[in-house]
Amino acid sequence: MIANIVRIWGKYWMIFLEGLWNTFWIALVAIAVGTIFGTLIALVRMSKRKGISSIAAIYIEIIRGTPMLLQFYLFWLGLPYLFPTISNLACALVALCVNSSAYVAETIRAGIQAVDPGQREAALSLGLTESNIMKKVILPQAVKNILPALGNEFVVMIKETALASVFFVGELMTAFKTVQSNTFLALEPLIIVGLIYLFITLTLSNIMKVFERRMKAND
Amino acid sequence: MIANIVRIWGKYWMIFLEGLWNTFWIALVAIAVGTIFGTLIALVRMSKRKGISSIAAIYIEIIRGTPMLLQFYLFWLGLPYLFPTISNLACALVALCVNSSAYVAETIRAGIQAVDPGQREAALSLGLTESNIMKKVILPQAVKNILPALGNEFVVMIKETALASVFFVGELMTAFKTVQSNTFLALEPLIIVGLIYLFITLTLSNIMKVFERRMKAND
Amino acid sequence: GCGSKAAEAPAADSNNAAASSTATAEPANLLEKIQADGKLQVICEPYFAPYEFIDSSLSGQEQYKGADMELARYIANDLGVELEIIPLEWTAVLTGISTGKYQMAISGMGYTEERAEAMTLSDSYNDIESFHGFVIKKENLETFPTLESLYGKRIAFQKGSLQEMYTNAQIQDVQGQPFDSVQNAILALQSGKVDAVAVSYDNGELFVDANEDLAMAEPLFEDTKDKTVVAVPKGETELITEINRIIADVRSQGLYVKWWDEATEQAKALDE
Amino acid sequence: MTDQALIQLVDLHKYFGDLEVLKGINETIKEKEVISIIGPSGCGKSTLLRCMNLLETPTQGQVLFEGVNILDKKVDPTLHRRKMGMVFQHFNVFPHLNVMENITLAPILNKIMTKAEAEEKAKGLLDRVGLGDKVYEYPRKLSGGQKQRLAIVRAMAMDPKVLLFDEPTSALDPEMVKGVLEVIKSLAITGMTTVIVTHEMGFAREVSDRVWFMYDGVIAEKGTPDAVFNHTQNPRAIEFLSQVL
Amino acid sequence: MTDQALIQLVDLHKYFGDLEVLKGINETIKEKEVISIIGPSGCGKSTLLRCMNLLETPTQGQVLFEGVNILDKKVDPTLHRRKMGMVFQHFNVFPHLNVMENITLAPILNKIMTKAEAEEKAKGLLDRVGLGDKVYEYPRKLSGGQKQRLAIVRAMAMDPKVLLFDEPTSALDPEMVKGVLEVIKSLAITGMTTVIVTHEMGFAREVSDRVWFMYDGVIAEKGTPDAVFNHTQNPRAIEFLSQVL
Ligand SMILES: Nc1ncnc2c1ncn2[C@@H]1O[C@H](COP(=O)(O)OP(=O)(O)OP(=O)(O)O)[C@@H](O)[C@H]1O
Ligand SMILES: Nc1ncnc2c1ncn2[C@@H]1O[C@H](COP(=O)(O)OP(=O)(O)OP(=O)(O)O)[C@@H](O)[C@H]1O
Ligand SMILES: [Mg+2]
Ligand SMILES: [Mg+2]
Repeated sequence: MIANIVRIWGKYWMIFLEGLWNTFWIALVAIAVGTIFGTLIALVRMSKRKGISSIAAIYIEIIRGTPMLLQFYLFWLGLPYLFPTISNLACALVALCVNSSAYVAETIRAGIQAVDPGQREAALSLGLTESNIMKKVILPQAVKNILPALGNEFVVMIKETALASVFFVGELMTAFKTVQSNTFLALEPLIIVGLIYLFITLTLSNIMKVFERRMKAND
Repeated sequence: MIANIVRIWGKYWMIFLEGLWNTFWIALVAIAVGTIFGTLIALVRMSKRKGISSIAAIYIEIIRGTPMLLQFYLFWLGLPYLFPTISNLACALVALCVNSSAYVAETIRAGIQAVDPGQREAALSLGLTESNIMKKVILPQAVKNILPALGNEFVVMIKETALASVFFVGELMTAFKTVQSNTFLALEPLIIVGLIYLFITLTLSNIMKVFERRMKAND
Repeated sequence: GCGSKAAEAPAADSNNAAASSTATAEPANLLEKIQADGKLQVICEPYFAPYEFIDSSLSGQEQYKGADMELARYIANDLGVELEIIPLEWTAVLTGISTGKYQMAISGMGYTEERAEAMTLSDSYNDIESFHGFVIKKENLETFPTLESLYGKRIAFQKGSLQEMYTNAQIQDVQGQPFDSVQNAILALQSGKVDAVAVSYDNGELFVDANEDLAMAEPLFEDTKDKTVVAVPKGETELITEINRIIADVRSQGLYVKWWDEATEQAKALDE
Repeated sequence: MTDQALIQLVDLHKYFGDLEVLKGINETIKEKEVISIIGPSGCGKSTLLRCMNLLETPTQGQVLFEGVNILDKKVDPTLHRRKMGMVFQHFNVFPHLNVMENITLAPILNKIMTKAEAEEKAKGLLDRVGLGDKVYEYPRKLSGGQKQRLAIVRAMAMDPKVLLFDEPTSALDPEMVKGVLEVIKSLAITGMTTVIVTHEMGFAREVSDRVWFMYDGVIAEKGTPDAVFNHTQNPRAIEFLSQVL
Repeated sequence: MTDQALIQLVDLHKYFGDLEVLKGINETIKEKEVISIIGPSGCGKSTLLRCMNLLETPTQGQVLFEGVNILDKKVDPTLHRRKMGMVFQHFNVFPHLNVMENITLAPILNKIMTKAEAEEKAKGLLDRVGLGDKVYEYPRKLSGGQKQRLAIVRAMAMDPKVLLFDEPTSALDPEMVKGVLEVIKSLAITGMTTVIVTHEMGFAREVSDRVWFMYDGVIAEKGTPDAVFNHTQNPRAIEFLSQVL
C-alpha cells in the first residue's frame, strides 16, 4: 500500500497540488466575500427595526438550517435561470460565499455582543453618535473576538469545498476522484488527499494560534 | 413550479418521510454514540499524562482537520478489511459516530474548562479526591454548558448525514436523488427536501432554546 | 423503500456471516464463497435507465428495475443464491470492483482496456447494437450536424464512463465536463451550462422522450465496438467462467432483448 | 453652590418589566451642588443616576435639565449627554486607545475642539490628576486607580456641566481608593456640580452638600451630612448606617 | 493561644515562571493564634496562604504542619487539606447543591461522618451563623454575605485545625461586611486557629493576635496590632497604612 501511495504521488502529484491550490483559493474567496456580506448581514441583523432585522435572521436560519450539499445543488440548479452561461465552478463559489456569509454574520454578531456593554455606555455618556460608537469603540474591540473565529470559518470552508467535488470543480476531492478513476485505486489517493487536507488545516490553525497568542500578549 | 412541488409531494411523500426518519435516527445514533466516546476521549485528552493526552489530541485533530466526505469514503473503503460483510449504511454510521465523537470531545472539554476554577479549588481545599471533584463538583456544573452544545452538534449531524447519500443510505438527500431520477425534475424535489431539513433543524433549535431558558431560570 | 432495506441489511449480513463460518473450510475463490454464503452482492449506479433504475413506487430489492437488474436476478437464480443489489455512485462502482470490495458489478459497464487491466470482465451480454451519441437542445439540431461541429464545445459526460473516453478521443479541443450521473449532466444541458451530453443512445432517448426541449444530435461517435460486460474482481476466473456460461445461455434465449424492451417501457412510464 | 436649579426630577418612575425600581423621585440639584447618594444594594441608586443622562429611559415623570424636559421627543439624547460626564464603577476606559486618545476621542469626534485644543486640554487635566507621565500608555499598563482617574479626565474633557459618579471606588484595591477620592474632592471643591453614588461614608460626609439615602426606590431620607449621618430618625437609615459605618 | 507551633514556614519561596512572588518567608503560627496578613495588591498574600494548603506548590523551602513537612512526597495533599479549612474571596460555594449539600458533601464523601452526623453538625453551624432558615435553599437565592457565611460553615464542617481566609469580605456589598466579620470573630474568639488576609484594618486591629505586613514577597513588618498600626517605623508600611486607614 505504501508503495502504491508513493507511486501514485510520483505520477499524479501535479493533480493533487492543483487540487490543493484550487481548494485554497476557492475557500479564500468564499471567506473573503462571506466576510464582506456577513458584516452587512450582521449589522442588518442587529438593527433595531424588527422588520429588516428579522429578514436577516430568516436568511441566516435558512442557510444554517440546511446542508451545504443541498445548497450546492440549489445554486447549481437555480443560478442558470438568472445567468444562463454560468459555470459549475461559479455556482459552487456562489454557494460557498452565501453559506459563509451566514455563518460569518453570526460570528460577527457574537463578536460584537461580546464587547463589554460598559464600553457602549461609556461612549454614549460621552455623547458619541451611534455610528461613531460602532466605528470607533465597538468594532475595533470586536475584531479581537472575530478574527480567530474567522480563521476557524476559513478552515471550515476548506473542508466544505470538498462537497463541490460533486460538480468536479477541480479541488482536492475532485483530484481524488480523477486519480481514482485513472488508477482504479481508492484508498491510496484518498490517504494522500487526507494528508493534504490535514496539512493545510493544521497549518492554518497553528498560524491562528500564534496570531491569537500575539493578540493576547497585547492585552 | 409550485404545482409541480404539490404534485411531487402528493405522489412521493412516503419517500420523503422515510428519508426524514432515516436522517433523524442516523443523526441520533451518531450523536448518542459520539457522546459516549466523546466523553471518554475528552477525559483522556485532559489527562495529566502527556503521552496519552496527545494521542487523544491527535485523534481529534485528524478528525476535525479533514472533510466529513473524505471520512465517509475512508470508512467505506477501510472498514470492510476488518468486517468483510459490513453494509454501506453501517460504514456511514461508523464514520458519523467517529466524526461526532471528536467534535463532542472538544465540546465536553470546553464545557468542563468553562466551570469556574474556584469550584475546583474549593473542592480541593475540602480534601475531596480528584475523582470525587470531577464527579460531584465539576461534571454536574459542566453539563449546563455541554447540553446546549450537544444539541447544536445534533443539528450539525443532521446536516452531515446528507453526505452519506453518496452511499445511498436512504436519508433525505438520497430521497431527493431518487425522486429526481423518477420525475426528471430537480429543483422541485430539492426544495421539498430543503424545507424538510429546515423544519427539523428549526424545530430542534427551538426545543433547545426553550430548554436553555429553563436551565437559565434555574440559575 | 430503500431506507428500510438499508436498515435491515446489517442484520441480514451478520446472519449470513454466522452461517458461512459454520460451513466447510475457507472458500478457495469468490465463486465458492458466493455459493457457500448463498448470497450474491451486485453493485450498480441506479440512475441509468433502461439498464438500471429505481422505481420509487416499490420498496426494498423490488425497486431496482432495468434490464441489468433482470440479468442479475437471472444470474443469482442460476447460481441458486440470494441476490442483494447495492446502489452506489459511478466512481464508487468502478473502485468497488477494482479494489475487491464488492463481488460483482452489473451497471451498463462498457469494455475498455483499462478496465480489463483493473478487473476481470465477462463476455458482452448486450445483444442490442448500441450506439453512443449526444443529447442536445432541440433548437441546436441545425447547429450540430456533424462530429466536427462539436469540436471545441462544452460536452458533458459521466465521470469514468465510456462516453468520457470517446469524447476525449474523438472531439478535438473539447471542453469536457464530468458529472457524477447522466442525470446531472442533462440538467446542466438544460440550464445551458454545456452544449451537449455524451450518452449511450438508448439512455439518451429516454431523456429526450421526457423533455420536450431536448433532442438526439445527428452525429454519433465512430468505431464504438461497444461491449457491455459484467465486472468481478481481478483474477476471479472461476466466477467469470460461470458468468460467461450464464450469459451465453441468456443470449441464446434472446432474454436480454426482451428485458430491455420491457425496461424501456417501464422507464418511460415512471412518473405517470 | 448657587440657587440655580440644574437638574429637577419630577415624579420619576422606572420599571424593568413588572419590577418598579424607582417609585416616584422628586428632587432638585442646584448648580455647583455636591450630592451623595447612599443606600443598600439594589435600592435603585444606579438606575436613578442613569436616568439623568438617559442611559435608562424613565417610565414616567420628567427630568428637567436647565429647565428643559430631556424626555421630550425634541431633545436629542446625544446632545444632552455631552453636557453630563459620567464615571462608572468599572472605569470603562477604552482598552484599544491610549490615554490621550481615550480623552480626546469624544471632543474631536463631537467637533467640540480641534485635535490640538483637545490634546492641550487633556495634558492639563492629566497633570492635575497625577497622570502627566502616562499620556501615551495603554490602559492595560495602568492600575485600577489610574484607570479611574483617566475615566474622570475623559469625562471632564467634554467640559460637562455636571459629573455623575456611580460607585467610582468600589472596584478598586483599597490602597487606590484614596487617590481617586482626592481627585473627585478637588473637582467638587472647585465648583463642579457632582452627583456621586458611593459607599465611602467618610468621603460623603466630608464633601457633600447634601446626602440622599435611598431605600427601595425612593429617597427615604435626605439632608446635610450631619443630619443624615448623626441625627436621622428613619429606621431604615439607622439600620443601614449601623452596618456600614 | 498556646505555645504549640501549628504551622511553620521555613525559607519559603515561590516562583511563577521567572517571577519570584514569595522571597523567603520564615514564620511560625501557633495553635489558637489569629494572624492577619495585610499589604498592597500583588505582594503575594494569596500565594502565601495557598502555599499553606498546597493549592500552590512552593518552589523552595518547607511548610511544617504539626511538625511534618507537607511537601514531603509521602504526605498526601488531600489528607493534609482536610485539616485546613479555606474561605475564598468569591465564596466558591457549589451552585448546583443546596446549602445542606454544600456543607455535608465533603464530610460524607471523605467518610469522616455519616450523613446523619454531618447534617446534625451542619444544622448546628448554620444556626450559629444565622442561616438556620436557609437549610434547603440553593446558593442563587442567597445574598453575598449569606454565601460567604455558608462557605465558612462548609469549611468548619470538616472540623479543621486552622481556617484560612483570603479577603473574605472584599467581594461583598458594604452592608454585608459586618455580618461576615462577626462570624469570623466569633470563631476566632472560641479558639479556632485563623489566618486571614484582609483589607479591613479595623477588624484586623480588633481580633488579631499578630499582624503581618507583606511587601513584595516578604513579611516586611510584623507584631501586635498596636505595634504594626501605631508604631511601625517601616516606610512601606507607613505609606500603605496612610492609604487605607
Ligand atoms: N437592565 C435591567 N433589567 C432588569 N432589572 C434591572 C436592570 N437594571 C437594574 N435592575 C434591577 O433594578 C434594581 C435596582 O438596580 P440598581 O442597579 O439601580 O441598584 P443599585 O442601588 O445601584 O445597587 P448596587 O449598590 O448593587 O449597585 C435591582 O433589583 C436590579 O436587579
Ligand atoms: N497562577 C499564577 N501565575 C502567574 N502569576 C501569578 C499567579 N498567581 C499570582 N501570580 C502573580 O503573583 C503575584 C502575587 O499574587 P497574589 O495573588 O499572591 O497577590 P495578593 O497579594 O494576593 O494580591 P491581591 O491583594 O490583589 O489579591 C502577582 O504579581 C500575581 O500577578
Ligand atoms: Mg449600582
Ligand atoms: Mg489575593
